[in-house]
Amino acid sequence: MKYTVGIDLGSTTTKAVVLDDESKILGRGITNSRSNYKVACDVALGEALNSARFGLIDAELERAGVDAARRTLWLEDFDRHFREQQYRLSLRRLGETLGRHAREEADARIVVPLIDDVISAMTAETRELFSAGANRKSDFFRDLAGSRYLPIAEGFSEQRGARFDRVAGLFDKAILEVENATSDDEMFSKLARAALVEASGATRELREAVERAADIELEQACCVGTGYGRATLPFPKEWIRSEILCHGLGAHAMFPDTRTVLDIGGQDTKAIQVDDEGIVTSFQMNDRCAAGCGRYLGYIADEMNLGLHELGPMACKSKRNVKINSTCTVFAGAELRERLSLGEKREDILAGLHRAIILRAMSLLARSGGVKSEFTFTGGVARNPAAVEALRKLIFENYGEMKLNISTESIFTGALGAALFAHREARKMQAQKVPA
Amino acid sequence: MSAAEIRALIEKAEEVYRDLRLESVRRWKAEHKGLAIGFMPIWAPRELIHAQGGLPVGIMGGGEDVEIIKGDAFYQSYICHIPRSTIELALNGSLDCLDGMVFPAICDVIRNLSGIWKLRFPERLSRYFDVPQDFDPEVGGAFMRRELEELAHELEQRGARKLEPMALRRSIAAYNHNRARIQGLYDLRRREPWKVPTWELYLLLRAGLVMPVEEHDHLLDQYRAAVEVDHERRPMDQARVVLTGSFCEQPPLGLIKTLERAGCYIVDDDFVQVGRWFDKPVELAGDPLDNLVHSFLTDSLPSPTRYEDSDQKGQELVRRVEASRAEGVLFCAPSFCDPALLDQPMAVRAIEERGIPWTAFKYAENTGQFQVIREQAGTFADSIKLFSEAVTA
Amino acid sequence: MSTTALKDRSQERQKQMIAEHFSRLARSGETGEKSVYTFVPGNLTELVRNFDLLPVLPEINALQSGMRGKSREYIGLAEKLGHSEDVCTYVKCDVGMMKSGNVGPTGERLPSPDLLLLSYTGCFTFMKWFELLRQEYKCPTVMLHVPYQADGQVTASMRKYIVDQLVKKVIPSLERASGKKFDIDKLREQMRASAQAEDDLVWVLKSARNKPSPIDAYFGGVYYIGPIFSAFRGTHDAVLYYKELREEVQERVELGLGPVTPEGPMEKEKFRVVVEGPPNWTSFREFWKMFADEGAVVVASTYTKVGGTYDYGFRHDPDHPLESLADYCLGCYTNLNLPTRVDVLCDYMREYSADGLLVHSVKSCNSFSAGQLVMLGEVERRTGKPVGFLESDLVDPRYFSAANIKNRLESYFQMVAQKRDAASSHSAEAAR
Amino acid sequence: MTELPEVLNVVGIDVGSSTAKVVLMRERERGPAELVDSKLERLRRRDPRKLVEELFEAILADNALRRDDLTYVATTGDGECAAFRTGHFYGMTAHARGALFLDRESRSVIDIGALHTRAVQIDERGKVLGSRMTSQCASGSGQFLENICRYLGITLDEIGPLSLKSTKPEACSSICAVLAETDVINMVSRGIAAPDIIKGIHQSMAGRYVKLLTSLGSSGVVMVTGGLAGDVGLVAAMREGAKESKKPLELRTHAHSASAGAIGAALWGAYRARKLARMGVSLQESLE
Ligand SMILES: Nc1ncnc2c1ncn2[C@@H]1O[C@H](COP(=O)(O)OP(=O)(O)O)[C@@H](O)[C@H]1O
Ligand SMILES: Nc1ncnc2c1ncn2[C@@H]1O[C@H](COP(=O)(O)OP(=O)(O)O)[C@@H](O)[C@H]1O
Ligand code: SF4
Ligand code: SF4
Ligand code: SF4
Repeated sequence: MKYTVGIDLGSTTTKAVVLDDESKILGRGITNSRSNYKVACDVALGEALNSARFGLIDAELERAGVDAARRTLWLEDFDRHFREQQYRLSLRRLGETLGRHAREEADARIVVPLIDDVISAMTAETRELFSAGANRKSDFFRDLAGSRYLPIAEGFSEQRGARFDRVAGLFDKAILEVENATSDDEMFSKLARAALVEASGATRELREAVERAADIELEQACCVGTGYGRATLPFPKEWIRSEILCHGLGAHAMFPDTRTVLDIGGQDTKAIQVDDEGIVTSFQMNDRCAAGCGRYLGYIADEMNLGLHELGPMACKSKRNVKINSTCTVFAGAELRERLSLGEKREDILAGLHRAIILRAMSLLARSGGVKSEFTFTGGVARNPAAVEALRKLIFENYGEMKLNISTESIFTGALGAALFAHREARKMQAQKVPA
Repeated sequence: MSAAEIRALIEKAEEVYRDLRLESVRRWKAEHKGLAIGFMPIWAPRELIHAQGGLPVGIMGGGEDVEIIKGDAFYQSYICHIPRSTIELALNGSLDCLDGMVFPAICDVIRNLSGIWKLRFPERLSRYFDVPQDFDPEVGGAFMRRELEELAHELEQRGARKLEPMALRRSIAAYNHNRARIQGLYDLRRREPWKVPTWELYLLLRAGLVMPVEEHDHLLDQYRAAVEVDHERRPMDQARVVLTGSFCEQPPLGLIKTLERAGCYIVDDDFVQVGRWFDKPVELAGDPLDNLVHSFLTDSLPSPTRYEDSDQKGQELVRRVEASRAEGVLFCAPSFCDPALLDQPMAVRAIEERGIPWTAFKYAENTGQFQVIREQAGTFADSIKLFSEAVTA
Repeated sequence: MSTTALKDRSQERQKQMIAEHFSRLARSGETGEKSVYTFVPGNLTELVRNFDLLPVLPEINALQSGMRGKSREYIGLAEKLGHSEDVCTYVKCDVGMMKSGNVGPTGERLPSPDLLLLSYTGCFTFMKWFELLRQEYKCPTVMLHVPYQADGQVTASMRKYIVDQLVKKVIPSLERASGKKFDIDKLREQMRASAQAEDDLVWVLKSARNKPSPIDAYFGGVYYIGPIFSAFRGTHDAVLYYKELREEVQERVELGLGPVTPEGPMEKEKFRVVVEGPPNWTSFREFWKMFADEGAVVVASTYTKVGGTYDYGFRHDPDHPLESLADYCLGCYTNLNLPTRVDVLCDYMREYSADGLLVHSVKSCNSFSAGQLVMLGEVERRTGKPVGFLESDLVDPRYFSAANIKNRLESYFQMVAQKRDAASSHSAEAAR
Repeated sequence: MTELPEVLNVVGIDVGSSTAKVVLMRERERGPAELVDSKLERLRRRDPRKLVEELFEAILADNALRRDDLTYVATTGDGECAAFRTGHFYGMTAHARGALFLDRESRSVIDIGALHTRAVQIDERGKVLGSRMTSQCASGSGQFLENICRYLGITLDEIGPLSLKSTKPEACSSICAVLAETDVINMVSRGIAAPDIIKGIHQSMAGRYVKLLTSLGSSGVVMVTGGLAGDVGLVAAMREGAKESKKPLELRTHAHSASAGAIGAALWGAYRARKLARMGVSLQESLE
């Protein structure tokens, strides 16, 4: 079957959305952006196609007469196991790569076995990490593995007199190679089968649906790129659209009545006004200073040794308003420490930081022409409940109560817009082909 | 006893300082029928407004307390902070009680702010008050007189009393008194800095921007009396410094406290200059408008915003250092403040020629972190202290 | 063929005028000619030349340093000498150039000033700039304070203030510097020449009303304003230059040609925009190319009015020479208040049938930048046309982020196109 | 009059934003002081209070000393977290003294730490004559370099040597640390080699530092202190930068550069103690 895809190559994450030929969303994929844009796009697309196949499995199950409740249940379970298999595979690769680098170390005698043990320890944790209802710090292997590798390796290093700095450095080196591995159809089948073996409750219907879905041939009709890295995207120029247009159109597709869109990504914040057809009428972006964007939260999370997922929920616990003025991404850590040493509570500081970010966004919104209903919040930071809460409050206070759209899929808004442009392009190409 | 008294006075001043919604002005307006006219930093003809039955209200931005929600929509990140917080205050209704705003000729930012006011608040009086950079009484002086008359006329059209020479003379006398009191406290601080901590003095000055002048006189008198008899305030081993550069956007209170805690006695500064703008009393005999103009042309404090006709840039700072027996200079200017920052190299040159040590840092009115500044000021004070001791030991 | 030959003529002439001027300056040590440093806005070129003094414009030197890739070094040097990162980079660029031997744009050494004529028009920083130079050169300085048009009009009081200063301060200073007497008849002659060149300049700028526009009124415009905004107003050379320029543009209009860009003649005019704010000089061509690549022509710009708003009718007046100098100073673009600046932009949008407004905001210049965001919103509200906002700096390459600006420009033009397509498909539907 | 012995044991503690440094010094009334022991440990998000306490106890234990054997415990940096201190000195005061200890000829110090960089001009007694700090933006400090290298998969120790290998440094223009990160990502995708990237960053940092020094009016011997003094690539770039600026700056480093702040604090502590003793004031009284 033919599909079109939009890829949003962001500064932090690369997102892909796959549409079928009726412009319905088939699948979404996300990965962290990396030095090699091509690889980032391929990985994201691979993920999106994997997820598209989940959609296809769902369709197959439906055809087989499985009701919605059971479908959800089965697919969720299957998804978990699928991810676990992915994680295990990556962990194996990580072990190999680390081993290779470790053998070049001066104290390889100590480091090589140490690393083996670290990986074993991490492998042993895998089951629990992916158990039902487990709270994972991130979707990305880099973060997940990193958050375990470092503490485990630190412990072992201390015991065995290895230099932790070196052992930590090995990880930074190895992870680059590991996360660049792309997935393909064959890999999907392999992982899916492995997951089916593990998923205790896998039924015959599910097994068959998986097999059938895995066999469907997917063919790309058109691909449009957008995002920070779009100028260097591995696509031809005519298939590139500005992030602004894509976010506008994507938000419009998700929420047709939206008029104002705010996107907070890793390095930039955009305030966009769209009309009733998703056409952008005005926009503003933050200036060169990246203060107060998503990356800021990233630094904070690093600093507090938390996952990005956990930041918002913790801030939501705050009862007290701590005022923070500096949103400089780099000084964030120092400010945090200073506040902590002054005896302020973590959650209160965090709440202050979130508010500070949103205040900056409020300025951009005001610059772009204010906020009109419906208001849509997109980009990675929209996944953060504390940011959403602060935004809701400030919007309501300053522009009145209105409908606020936030979707768990909002990080894909730009990619969705791009995919819709791709869909239009594909239509045009087809139309041109027909008479010939 | 007096410690508590001082605390109460300072708390009162701080309350005025933190009163961003200008409640006291609202109350004043309810009682009197005059116009409340805001003015931006450095200098404005308060005597004139006062003489026409109005209340001049100094607006020094929003400081650390106001949250910028829309203000950044008006200003790029490379422009200082004061105009954005000022516009924020205007947009959130805090300045509703003002019948007009006077924007003195300070710099291009304030100048353009006057235009924003015109675009945004067309119904309110918005007056850019151009002061001469030519100090010839017949050229610049004549121009300034015309500007003052124009302002008086505009106030009158907005319902203020007509400007009468007698009334103006009385107002000039009132402000002469007030300036003398402030100057008195500055002199006292210069002699015995432990008696008048700068952060207290600063709050008193800020209060004077909003209070009617007579009320402010009273506050200053009470404070003066209280510190004179407070023997608990003892001298400490601190470095005496002149602080300069903060004539427009004001530093957060925390910054001033940080400097003092880091071991500096600030013995001269350029905070809230309007209260000390003329270093001699304005002449009372003769035409009061001409007298005001004359004082402006010849007796004003030097400021980076004024053209220096002679080639004496920086000498004034040297004079201030010597007069206050300071051991060093702190250049403490708002980020992106062209007047302050462009003046600095010239001032530095002058003091370096005299071997006066200095250090420099920048702030914004809402700076919340003083760690760096504390380090810097602390080191500065350390180096003065450690070695002045070394000499005596 | 003929057009390129013609194009060369005015450009060649300008080049030659500049070269001659700078070599005269360079030789002034031997010839004994005296020089006066002054600023573009509110420059009193006729008056300076009335005393046979040679004008030097540090702003032009600074921008030339930017174009020649020298500014990074100069600014760096000034910052090393204690100048803040935050302040106007023209000043720092000039200070750096002076400290590096005062070698001007043509590679020849500039003489030290015999007089600093501080025309304080439209910018506060000018005052600091010459205070700094005065400290270096220890030469006489004369201040001409031009009041701000805060209420959007020139009053008799302002005019009188300026004329008083001219008579009491400026002219005597020039007399002292040159050792010559002021010659009012000569001034009238000069002003006649000024007015003639001004007529032709205005004609050229207004030619952008044509579709396609034969000129780019921003990137090309900065060349056209060169002679009249700097050392040549009121000279015979300037008259000839503008006459030739006018003829060349006339020919392009007749042939229906668009402007010439760094990449050659523009093929198709896709977007017509008005630009507010000065250009970036360190990446001038790159910046221009970003517009040209999108098929965007700037049909009107405010920057080309910093040295006089001639298109609004002002001309130097031989019958009232000093008063007209006063009015000239008062009328420079950055001396206009924000409401007037908004009016000007709205006029331009209409007069030049522009698709939108782009504001290029530079970090250096508070005089231009403070308030531009409000202007932007106001123009959008009044004209309903799409507006865009770009940020960089005049001559500090550290603040020109090509990727960032390109991103914004692309997004902007895609937005304009999308809006236009939507509008045309609506009207097509309506027709059906 | 409280008599003090000829030899004093003093401890200096420097708590930075990334690293805690503790030194033990032996100071002599007549004769040069001596660095007895030094400990340096990255905070790595540990509680600085606890870490400092541990390091302090460790240094005492390793040298068979008790707390009572110490005349002065001086802190600097965020040293307020050491509750057991005798007194505190501000960062640049301490680095100035430390630099002088490491090299008697030092007339300027540039302390490059994780977040801030400060340049100090000193006289032969260690008196601070003038000082400068980098502005707001943190793009020129250790933390930033660390982030970049983490991204490139390079460990701290490798940074310097790698940078020295560069043949064609790639200029890094971004002023902001965050945007510089993206610049670097772009460089990698353009196939620029790691040494050239690092050297480019080193050059841009070095440019800022040299500017800081020259704007201070420094000349002569400059001691590089702080953690980044250990980065040979950066120091090399600074030397090149100094040469280019045609200023007579001679940059030096020392194996104990990173501990300069702690060393200086300890020595000032001893100085205070002796002076107070001479004036007949006991340390205890002076603290009141
Ligand atoms: N699950 C999550 N919870 C909270 N915040 C998140 C989450 N995922 C991403 N973010 C935030 O979103 C940012 C990235 O947003 P994104 O839109 O992907 O940026 P870009 O388009 O620049 O790559 C991160 O820096 C992070 O702050
Ligand atoms: N060999 C090295 N090469 C590069 N950077 C180093 C090296 N050693 C330490 N650093 C850096 O020095 C910094 C710590 O310096 P330090 O002066 O202790 O800072 P602080 O006092 O702020 O904690 C860290 O950011 C670390 O990355
Ligand atoms: S380092 Fe901080 S202040 Fe500097 S540009 Fe980046 S985010 Fe802004
Ligand atoms: S702080 Fe400086 S730049 Fe800002 S408005 Fe005041 S004088 Fe102007
Ligand atoms: S601030 Fe603007 S007008 Fe003034 S000197 Fe600088 S660039 Fe020129």
